[in-house]
Amino acid sequence: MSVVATFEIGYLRILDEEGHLLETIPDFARDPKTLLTLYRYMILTRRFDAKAVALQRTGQMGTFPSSLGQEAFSVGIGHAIHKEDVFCPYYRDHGAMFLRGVKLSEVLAFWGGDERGSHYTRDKEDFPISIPIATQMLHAAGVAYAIKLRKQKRAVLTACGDGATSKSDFSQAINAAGTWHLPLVLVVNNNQWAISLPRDKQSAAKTLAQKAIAGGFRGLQVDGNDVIAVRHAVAEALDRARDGEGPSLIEAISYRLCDHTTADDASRYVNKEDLKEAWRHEPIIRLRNYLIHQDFITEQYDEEIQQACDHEVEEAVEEYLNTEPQKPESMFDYLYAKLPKTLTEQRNEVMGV
Amino acid sequence: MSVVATFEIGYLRILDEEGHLLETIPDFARDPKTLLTLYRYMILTRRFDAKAVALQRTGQMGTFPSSLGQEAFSVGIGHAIHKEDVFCPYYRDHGAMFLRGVKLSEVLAFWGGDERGSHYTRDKEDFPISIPIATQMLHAAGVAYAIKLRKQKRAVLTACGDGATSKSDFSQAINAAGTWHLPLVLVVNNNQWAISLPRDKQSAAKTLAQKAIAGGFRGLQVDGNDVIAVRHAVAEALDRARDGEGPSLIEAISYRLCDHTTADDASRYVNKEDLKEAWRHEPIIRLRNYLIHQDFITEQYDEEIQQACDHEVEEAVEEYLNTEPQKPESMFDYLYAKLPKTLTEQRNEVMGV
Amino acid sequence: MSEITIAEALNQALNHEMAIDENVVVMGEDVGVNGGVFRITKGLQERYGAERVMDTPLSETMISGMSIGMAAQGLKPVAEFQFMGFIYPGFDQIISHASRLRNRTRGRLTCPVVYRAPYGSGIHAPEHHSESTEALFAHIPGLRVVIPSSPARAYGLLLASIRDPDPVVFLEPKRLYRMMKQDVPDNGEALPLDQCFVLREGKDVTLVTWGAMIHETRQAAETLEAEGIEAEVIDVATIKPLDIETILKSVQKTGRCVVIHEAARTCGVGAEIVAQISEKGLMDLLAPMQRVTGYDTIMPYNKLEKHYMPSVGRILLAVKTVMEYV
Amino acid sequence: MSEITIAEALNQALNHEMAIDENVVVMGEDVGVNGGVFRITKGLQERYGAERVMDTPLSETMISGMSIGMAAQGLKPVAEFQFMGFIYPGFDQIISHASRLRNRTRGRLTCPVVYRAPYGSGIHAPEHHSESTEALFAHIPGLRVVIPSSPARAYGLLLASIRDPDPVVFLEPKRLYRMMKQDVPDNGEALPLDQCFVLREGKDVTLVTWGAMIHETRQAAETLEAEGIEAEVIDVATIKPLDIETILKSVQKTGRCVVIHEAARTCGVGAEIVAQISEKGLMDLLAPMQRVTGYDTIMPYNKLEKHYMPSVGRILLAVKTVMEYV
Ligand SMILES: Cc1ncc(C[n+]2csc(CCOP(=O)(O)OP(=O)(O)O)c2C)c(N)n1
Ligand SMILES: Cc1ncc(C[n+]2csc(CCOP(=O)(O)OP(=O)(O)O)c2C)c(N)n1
Ligand SMILES: [Mg+2]
Ligand SMILES: [Mg+2]
Repeated sequence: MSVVATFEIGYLRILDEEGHLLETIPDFARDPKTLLTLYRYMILTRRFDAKAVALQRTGQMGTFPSSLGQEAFSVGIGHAIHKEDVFCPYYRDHGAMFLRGVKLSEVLAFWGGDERGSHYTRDKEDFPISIPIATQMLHAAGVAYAIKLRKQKRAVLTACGDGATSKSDFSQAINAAGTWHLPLVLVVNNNQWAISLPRDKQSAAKTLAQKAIAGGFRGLQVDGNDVIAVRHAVAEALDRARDGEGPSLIEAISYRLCDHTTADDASRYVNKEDLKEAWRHEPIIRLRNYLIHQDFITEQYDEEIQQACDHEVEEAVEEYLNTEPQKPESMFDYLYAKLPKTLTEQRNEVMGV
Repeated sequence: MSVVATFEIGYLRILDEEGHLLETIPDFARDPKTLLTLYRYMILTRRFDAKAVALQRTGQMGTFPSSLGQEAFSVGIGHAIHKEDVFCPYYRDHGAMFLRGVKLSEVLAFWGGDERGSHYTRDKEDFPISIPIATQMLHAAGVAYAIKLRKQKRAVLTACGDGATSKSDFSQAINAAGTWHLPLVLVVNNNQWAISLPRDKQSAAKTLAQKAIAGGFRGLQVDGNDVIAVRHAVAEALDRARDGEGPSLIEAISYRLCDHTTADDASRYVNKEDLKEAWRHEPIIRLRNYLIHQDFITEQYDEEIQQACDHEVEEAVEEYLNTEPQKPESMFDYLYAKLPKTLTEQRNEVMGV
Repeated sequence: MSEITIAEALNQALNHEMAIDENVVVMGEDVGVNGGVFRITKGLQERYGAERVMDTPLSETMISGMSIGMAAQGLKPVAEFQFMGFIYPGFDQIISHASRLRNRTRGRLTCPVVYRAPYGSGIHAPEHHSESTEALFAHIPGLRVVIPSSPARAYGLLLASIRDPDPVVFLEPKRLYRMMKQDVPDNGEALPLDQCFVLREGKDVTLVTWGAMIHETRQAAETLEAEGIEAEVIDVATIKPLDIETILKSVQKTGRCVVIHEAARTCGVGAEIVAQISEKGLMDLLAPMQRVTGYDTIMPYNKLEKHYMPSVGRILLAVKTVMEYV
Repeated sequence: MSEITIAEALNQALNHEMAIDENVVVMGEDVGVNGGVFRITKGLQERYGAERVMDTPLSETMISGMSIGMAAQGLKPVAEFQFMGFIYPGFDQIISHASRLRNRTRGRLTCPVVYRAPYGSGIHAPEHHSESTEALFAHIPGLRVVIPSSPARAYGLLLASIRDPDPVVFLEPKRLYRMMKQDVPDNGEALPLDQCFVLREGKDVTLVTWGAMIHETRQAAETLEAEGIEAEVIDVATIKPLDIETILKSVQKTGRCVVIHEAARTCGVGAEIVAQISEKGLMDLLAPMQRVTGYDTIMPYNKLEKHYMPSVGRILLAVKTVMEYV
């Protein structure tokens, strides 16, 4: 038997848990302002998250998926992508969405049960959150195809969880990306759980990054709790995509530090010790340590950031809670470009006419 | 960046085009009787095939997918599988089905538009031909799961084409096989075409065998025109499966020497020169050359085999053409175990009652 | 004697059947350790092991496709889809294979699978968690479609569905999971799968419904009673095959009929019921029938979902309309 | 002036629209070099290149999913499914996303895709190549479902579907692809997507149908004419949204109605039509309506397919039944 093909999967980590450098720092991360932006968005994401969970617990919002522990992933990818690129997120990508210009109040509206939360006042092309798992990956492939057809120098970024890598839409997106050499970067937030299913029962693949091999393109792993590594690997992959060098699959390894959603009780299936251990690796402390080592931040400045974030969240909550509800008949108003006459009667019924 | 995983894909070929050995001959192939059985079934498959196409052309049968050029694949896998194993075929697996005990006349009935063609008088567990591409791979995974649950020492074999490897059901079966370490062997008949789509537009993966890496298990390539290599690799994989060593994916490389089906005209998209070149590699001559080199066969004996096969085919055609058609109301008789009373009226209508 | 909810009754039925028939296996996302997102499979994995209560990877295609191979080997898979809105990746395998395996092999291979899914709105869940698309399955020959609406029917119909030798799509009105309690003895007695249940007799108007709308319909019937109108309430329960006889008999008596369902109106199961009544019972009708249904628009997100769901008020209005004809 | 078939008319429409609108792209299995298994996309790749006439890998999930992303970017994908029986792996993306993108984003992103598929029986093809499941799509809010039945309507309705700003499921009765010819000027004129076509006027009975059954229905109407019965024949053409007004107007005149379709009866589109007539036109009816449809069983393999498909004889029998009431 002769060997006809060989493959390897790499793993990138730049900052360790204590905030020490394991590799030379990438260029983008030499600028303290950039690091402070990443830090600030991670704090904002976490503060927002806690508030959103509280809103749900007090009956002021619907089911909500927390992104506790995923801040480096979300902020890292959101910071890597360029404004003119297109993002097709999944439901734990709030940090990235904020960086894309989606308003905090819009995210609250979405989870509060109001379609206007996906209207996006400040962005026109990104996809909204897709509830059926992994389906957004194929939308992203389609967007990338359109971009390629039009010879635009833009890239597409799409995200999903570890569980999502088992779905058809994921493998189809992988195959599409490879076949058409699409300007597409697929990132997997491997937080070790798909609701109650642990990563090792999701697939026998040693890494999820190696699923790219089925599509004939590069896959790699990064430490998903290391925002510098995530930001670096994703930005590089997006550059390649824009430069016509084809797609990448990036698996970011982290841990879900929260329940799956507010409808879940993870204590039923997550081992307490494992969870405690996972907290040791969480993304925010690590970056803060680095910022402190580097004298990029003081205790006091840190405090200010936290307060500013809280304030921003409070304002968003105000806006969310004070938004006039949609009219019931709005359920007909965006169904088609023009309401078919057969539906006028039903619309009138809803209006009580 | 550190390397966390490496993979390689091997390729097996034993007989070259002229029928010379490239590797030591596997044990099973030392027995001339076995080789003659393989040879005979390959001839039978080809003769049957030509006759079936003729029946279609003369309006005596429906659309038919020829397996011209796929005889080594089909007979190789059909010979490798044990009686007590389960086979979930695809529509170009007639040679394998014959080895499983499916009657030639049953295959004709199936393509002639008669459901009884899948009733199988001599087999009780194999799946019938599945028309929606790749769906049988998941049935096979389910059968393998049942076998594993019951701790039986049996394996499951399922086949598909190169195009099928793009379908969800294929990637899902790969993931299932890996996740549950199923006693399942998936074989891909890579005949370079999915109707008009050439292999390189189906996927950017260098090999189709590497799709196993996404599932975390072994994949390998064999020369699909070399019946000894196919038989050997598949039998070995089935042994592993029965021994609890998990699944395998085997890509067999051949060439479709015929139209996709009788409804297709491949001259629209297949290059004549390529086709001519492909004929140089076809499976039957190669084995015959080897048999002649080894003095396992004489011209005369060869002639006898061909005649015996023709005779068998003729008898099957007779049986097919002389079978009483099903009664129209039979369309209701296998819908449910017991016909719901609401359907009696419709059944009567069909009967003209 | 202890009273149990629909959720508990379903669990009781699964437990009962797994205990007496080792071929019964449960499969789906989070059905094992977690006991299912609605806790319907709670405790089963502890009792019957991870091989018979399988947590599957996140793939409905895989669930539906594998269940068919398992069933062909004589297992009786009870496959859970987490929400009805997530069945569709498994739709192909269900309608192209599960429903056809017996017919395709002239009875050689069969497919006794139960495809369970919570369905319907009213729990303030995100998009895709609230739809009612039973009509999609009711159109497919070879399937059965069953919807319980009380703890006793949940128990008896699920037992029947598991025992049925053919594939059953078993839809659970999630809004009712914990709404009511009933004494449901664990006696292993199945209910028939080819019969409607007359929940309340009445001579003035026939109200035909199923699933969670049983709740609003009964409330409407009570209000009507106070107004002197006796409504007959029929729970269709088995949507396919449809026991039209029971419905026709009722309409023969009342001459008036309102069909209520949560699903969108166009090509909903209500259309089939109204069509059959008009074909076979036209001469009994004293008034045109009415359908009270979800609208032909996308189920709104939860802030507006109550405006989409048929309300007691809308049912009463429809009844008033059909009663007006004299 | 040259007469063309439905297949050619569809090709002419695609050609026309690709020439004038560079956003129109064609995608599917074998649509490029091969021109589609039914040759509907013949010559397009030569003319517009492989990027605009995309041969896709063998995945309906991919086709339907990618089309949505492409459409959101302003392309107008015309996606071919090789046969209707192979749409289902793409069903989830169509009903969970294509139909919802506009609504979900309150109009920010839209999805002007046409999903084409040949459908229906009668060409002696293998299993899964002959079904008619238009009802599954007709039930889904946010979709349009369009079925042409003549070369002129094929041309005009396909143009309209491509230009429509929302997703359209466009089903082509493959038995008719080459059955008839008509002069169809390539004038770029679209036909309305919200209207039935009255193919033949008559005062005695209304025959409502679509797709390939137009053929048998017209034959029946001719036979009836010879017997002195004037049948009105309506081609529904746009199944969703349904132009019930035209149908009601006809039934108002005739008082009798037969609905004919190839699909299985239960929960077919015929049920919706009969239901609406009975709700809104009950007082006009002189006789109970009849449905002449495929049976509620699996489409038999080709040896028996003709026994499944509604025949002229069955239509005549149904008309006789509705005419008997006086
Ligand atoms: C098609 C589909 N099936 C099931 C669900 C229910 N569901 C929501 S999230 C989830 C788990 C996802 O896990 P993963 O992809 O790892 O993402 P994570 O939530 O861990 O970030 C499931 C099963 C769904 N939304 N869509
Ligand atoms: C789901 C589905 N889509 C499309 C088809 C139509 N179709 C039949 S065979 C075929 C090509 C299959 O190619 P491949 O898997 O390479 O097998 P081969 O025919 O070459 O042996 C296609 C597209 C189908 N049968 N099922
Ligand atoms: Mg996860
Ligand atoms: Mg092939």
